[in-house]
Amino acid sequence: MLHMFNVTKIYPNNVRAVHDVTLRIRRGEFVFLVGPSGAGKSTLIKLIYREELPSYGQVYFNGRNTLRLKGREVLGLRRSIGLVFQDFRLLPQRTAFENVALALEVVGASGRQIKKLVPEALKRVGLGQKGYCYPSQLSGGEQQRVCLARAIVRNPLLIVADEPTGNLDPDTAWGLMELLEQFNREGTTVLIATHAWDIVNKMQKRVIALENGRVVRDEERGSYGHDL
Amino acid sequence: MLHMFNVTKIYPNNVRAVHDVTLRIRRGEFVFLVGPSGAGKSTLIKLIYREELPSYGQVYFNGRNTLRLKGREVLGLRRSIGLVFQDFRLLPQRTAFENVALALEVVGASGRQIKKLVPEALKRVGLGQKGYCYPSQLSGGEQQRVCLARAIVRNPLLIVADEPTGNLDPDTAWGLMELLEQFNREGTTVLIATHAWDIVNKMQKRVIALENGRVVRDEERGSYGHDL
Amino acid sequence: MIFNTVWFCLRRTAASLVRNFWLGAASAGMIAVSVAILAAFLLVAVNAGQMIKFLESQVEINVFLSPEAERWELRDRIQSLDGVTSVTFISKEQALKEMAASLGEKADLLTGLEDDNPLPDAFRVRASSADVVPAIAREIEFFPGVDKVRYGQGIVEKIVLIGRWLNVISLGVAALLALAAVFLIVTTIRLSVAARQQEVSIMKFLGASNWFVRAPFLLEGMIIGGTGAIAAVTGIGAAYYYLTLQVARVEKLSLLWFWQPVTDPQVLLPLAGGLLLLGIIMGGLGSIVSIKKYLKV
Amino acid sequence: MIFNTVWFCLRRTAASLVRNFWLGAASAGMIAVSVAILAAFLLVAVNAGQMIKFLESQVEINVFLSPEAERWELRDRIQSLDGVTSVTFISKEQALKEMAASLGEKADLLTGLEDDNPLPDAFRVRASSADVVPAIAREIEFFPGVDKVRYGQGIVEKIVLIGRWLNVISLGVAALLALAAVFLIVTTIRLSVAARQQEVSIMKFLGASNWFVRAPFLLEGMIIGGTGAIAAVTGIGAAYYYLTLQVARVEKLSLLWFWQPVTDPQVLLPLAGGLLLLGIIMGGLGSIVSIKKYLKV
Ligand SMILES: Nc1ncnc2c1ncn2[C@@H]1O[C@H](COP(=O)(O)OP(=O)(O)OP(=O)(O)O)[C@@H](O)[C@H]1O
Ligand SMILES: Nc1ncnc2c1ncn2[C@@H]1O[C@H](COP(=O)(O)OP(=O)(O)OP(=O)(O)O)[C@@H](O)[C@H]1O
Ligand SMILES: [Mg+2]
Ligand SMILES: [Mg+2]
Repeated sequence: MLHMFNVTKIYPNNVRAVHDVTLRIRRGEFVFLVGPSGAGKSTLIKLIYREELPSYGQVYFNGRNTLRLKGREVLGLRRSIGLVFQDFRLLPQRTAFENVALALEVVGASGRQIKKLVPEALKRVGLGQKGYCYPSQLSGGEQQRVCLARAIVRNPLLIVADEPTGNLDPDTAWGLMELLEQFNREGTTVLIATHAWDIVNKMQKRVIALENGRVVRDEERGSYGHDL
Repeated sequence: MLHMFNVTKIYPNNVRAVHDVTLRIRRGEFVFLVGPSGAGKSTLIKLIYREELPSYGQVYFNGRNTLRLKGREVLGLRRSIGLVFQDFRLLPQRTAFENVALALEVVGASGRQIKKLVPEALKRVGLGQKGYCYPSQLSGGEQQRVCLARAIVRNPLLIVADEPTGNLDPDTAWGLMELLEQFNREGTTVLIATHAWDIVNKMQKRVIALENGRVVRDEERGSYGHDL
Repeated sequence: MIFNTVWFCLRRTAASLVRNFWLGAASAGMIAVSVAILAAFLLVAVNAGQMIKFLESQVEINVFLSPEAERWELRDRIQSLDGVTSVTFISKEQALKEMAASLGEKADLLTGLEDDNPLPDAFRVRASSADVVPAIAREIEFFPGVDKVRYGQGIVEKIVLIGRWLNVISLGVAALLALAAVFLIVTTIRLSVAARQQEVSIMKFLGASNWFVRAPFLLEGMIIGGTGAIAAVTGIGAAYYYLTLQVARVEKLSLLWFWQPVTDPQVLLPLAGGLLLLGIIMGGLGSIVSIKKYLKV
Repeated sequence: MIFNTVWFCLRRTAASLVRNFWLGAASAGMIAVSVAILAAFLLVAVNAGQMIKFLESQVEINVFLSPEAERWELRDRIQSLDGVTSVTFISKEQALKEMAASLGEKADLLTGLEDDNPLPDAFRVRASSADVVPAIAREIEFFPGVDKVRYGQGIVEKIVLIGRWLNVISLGVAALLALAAVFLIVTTIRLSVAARQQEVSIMKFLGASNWFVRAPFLLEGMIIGGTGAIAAVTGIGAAYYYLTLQVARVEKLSLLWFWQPVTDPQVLLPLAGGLLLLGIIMGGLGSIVSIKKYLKV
């Protein structure tokens, strides 16, 4: 499903955030992306949905080189991915409900579908009562959960979540991880960049560890690799 | 040092975020504020530095009622606090160095002091090399550390950090907690809202637990109270 | 699906207008001011043109007849010339009376001339515009029975030249003001779009097509531009209407005899329509242009 | 400490101008356009005023003398009246020649009058403005040796009235345009400050005083407003200078004899200075006003 060949990303200020990364994620996998702060996790994720373009190397999604996509094909790529941004990126002038609905609106879903799917998604992340709130009226963890609801509401092929539990208490975080695992069981591929070592260790999924932009470890049923 | 009497905060949309909270933090204490997402931790913190005003009750800082402060006294209050915001609040058009320097500029520090103190603070949070970067050029964890550097650079009486390690890997997070403990040993009062149960459990400091806006637990040498 | 998308666009436009009310109102206000200035100038130009035309139509050609002239035949010939609007016969007696009147106090100079009037009969010819006066005069000169032709040589050429200048200048100024208005409208819209750059990039990352992102901004720009233009046109229109009433009042005192305010809807309506279109099109275009660079993600 | 603060403010202003270059440039451009429109209109108004004054100065009072008048004594008396700028003696012979010239073709009407000239001697009096003409005329009328006084009654009053109207209208329009410019400047600055609302609140939470936050915005607004105004004044000034050269050229052909473009620095410099001040003050004031609501945290 996702294939990276010798991908290097050098930012305009000459920072080499991702360094010669080659990896392959197959349909239906559940993958944790770990590594210290500044290791290049977010950059790697941005390369998938084309927020950034690789300086060298190729990224294949569903067998298509994402560098060569044009026009509507880029839309197709992005529409098949459910994204949780590390910095949330909620529209400040839209309520939680409207922010989640936006993900459906852009693909042209009907008003009926929206009325059905959005409250469902909000409920699944524990925000059934907060749909009418604007982001500025939500706590940090609540905003993060709105992002997750926006990512899952389209029932995407691939969920890519960048630090989806950083502002959440352990109980809530666990709840959401279980939610993502459930999606995964139903066939969705899941890629999560995280620092939650306890969750990674306990879930025993595939773990890809980055350090200074390089893949230093890639284990099935791996652990965070951090002994506290 | 900090004293809250029957403080209640009801937001304009009728959400009761903090409910009849009474607590006292003495000079030199190190306090963790814990609780599930949406419990009211950030709201409680905003009441301290007057981003929000309490609907009922009083907040005393250094023996002065913060509700009754006016003009320059509010500045005095804010200048004696080092703040880490949950949503970072870095100025996007200033480099990391300049963001940290701003905390000194507002109190009228000299250029020489700034040139000395800012790199020191950045180094202490592990960002010695990233001073020239704009926030958009930093990873999530790096931005969070810039915030912490901005909070400690003034060597404040009270450090109030809202979720300062949410985007950090465990090693870095531990390093920063130790840094805060060191400040605390030198006399600074520290108040940290966090979800990092492992850190809370291990450090054995005072823990105040909120739930639905109420204080449900307040223990010296407490734990996160979460058995994973 | 298309229907849904259109519906979402309309809803988003409405929501955004409500939520960015002050931004939109400020923008519409700026657009109103710039369109109003343009509108006011256009009215001035149209009226100045009218005034010149009126003055030109006051230019007379005096055709002095030889005593043996065939008056009525000649009159018909002159009448049938291109550009001639009226031909009036002035008998020598009438001419002497007019001269006496113009001499006023010194009219007694002319006493005794009544019986042996040295003045000739004449036609007073008016033309549609001062432009054609010299040509007409030259033509009439060779008609049989015409003794002399006089039309204030010198003055007429001046009026024609001033009229042409005024035309060129007012076209130039109108073009400059229109450019200024376009600049103001587009920049205003650009400032208001820049404030929402993040919104655009988020939608793009969620997989929104360019038109999905653009359409509400386009509509919003058109609505803001249109609102501003309507306010301007209505305001200036009302002020102008009041002015024409005032002028009509003053005119009775013949103080402004040379100014007949233009009220012909055939002139004014296209002007108003053009300004509305300017606001709407520039508002929309400004949005599209401003948003373009943010769409490239 | 104060010194540091001032220094930081200057540095922050410079940095902000560089970093928000496009926002600032767009704002300065909008301000330039609105000030330019105002400036152009003010020049038109000043010149129209000059034109009216010139026309007024062309108004003549004809003072006809009785044969027994003490010419030179009378002349001195008239000369010493308030508002009289020149007194010219026109002998009856000269008057007759002028009349003949004005009759042109029909001058033969006057043959034979040379020996028994019925015209009186006269003074031709010019006044500083048309306003005072009627009063002067009335006064002269009662001087001994004066037979009749004529000054184109009717026309003069019209010129005076038109002049007054023009004054009122141009003051009114100038005020409206100045208001429009103020609105445009303040709104522009407001839009550009709104884009940086977050910056303000962050600084406040860090304990910045209101003036610490405000000063760079104030300076920035003044610089942007000033830059816009300078651009406008320079542009319009250059265009006007070119125009005066052109007019001087045309004037030799006496096509625009009634228009002497105003070039007096004592008139133009205060105008330019005023517009610059308008830009600077409104830019600064706009900043301060716009930022006010964001400071309340
Ligand atoms: N837009 C950018 N321009 C320049 N450098 C950047 C940019 N974004 C990130 N970097 C740099 O690239 C490196 C990797 O950043 P990235 O955001 O991928 O880290 P990360 O693994 O997500 O870290 P974190 O866990 O803190 O979020 C960092 O050193 C960062 O400073
Ligand atoms: N500005 C606001 N207006 C209205 N409601 C608000 C506002 N800010 C917070 N709330 C609500 O108040 C409650 C407490 O919010 P708060 O941000 O204090 O939670 P928190 O403990 O910091 O949570 P988290 O751990 O997720 O950051 C939440 O239910 C939230 O939705
Ligand atoms: Mg990251
Ligand atoms: Mg919080």
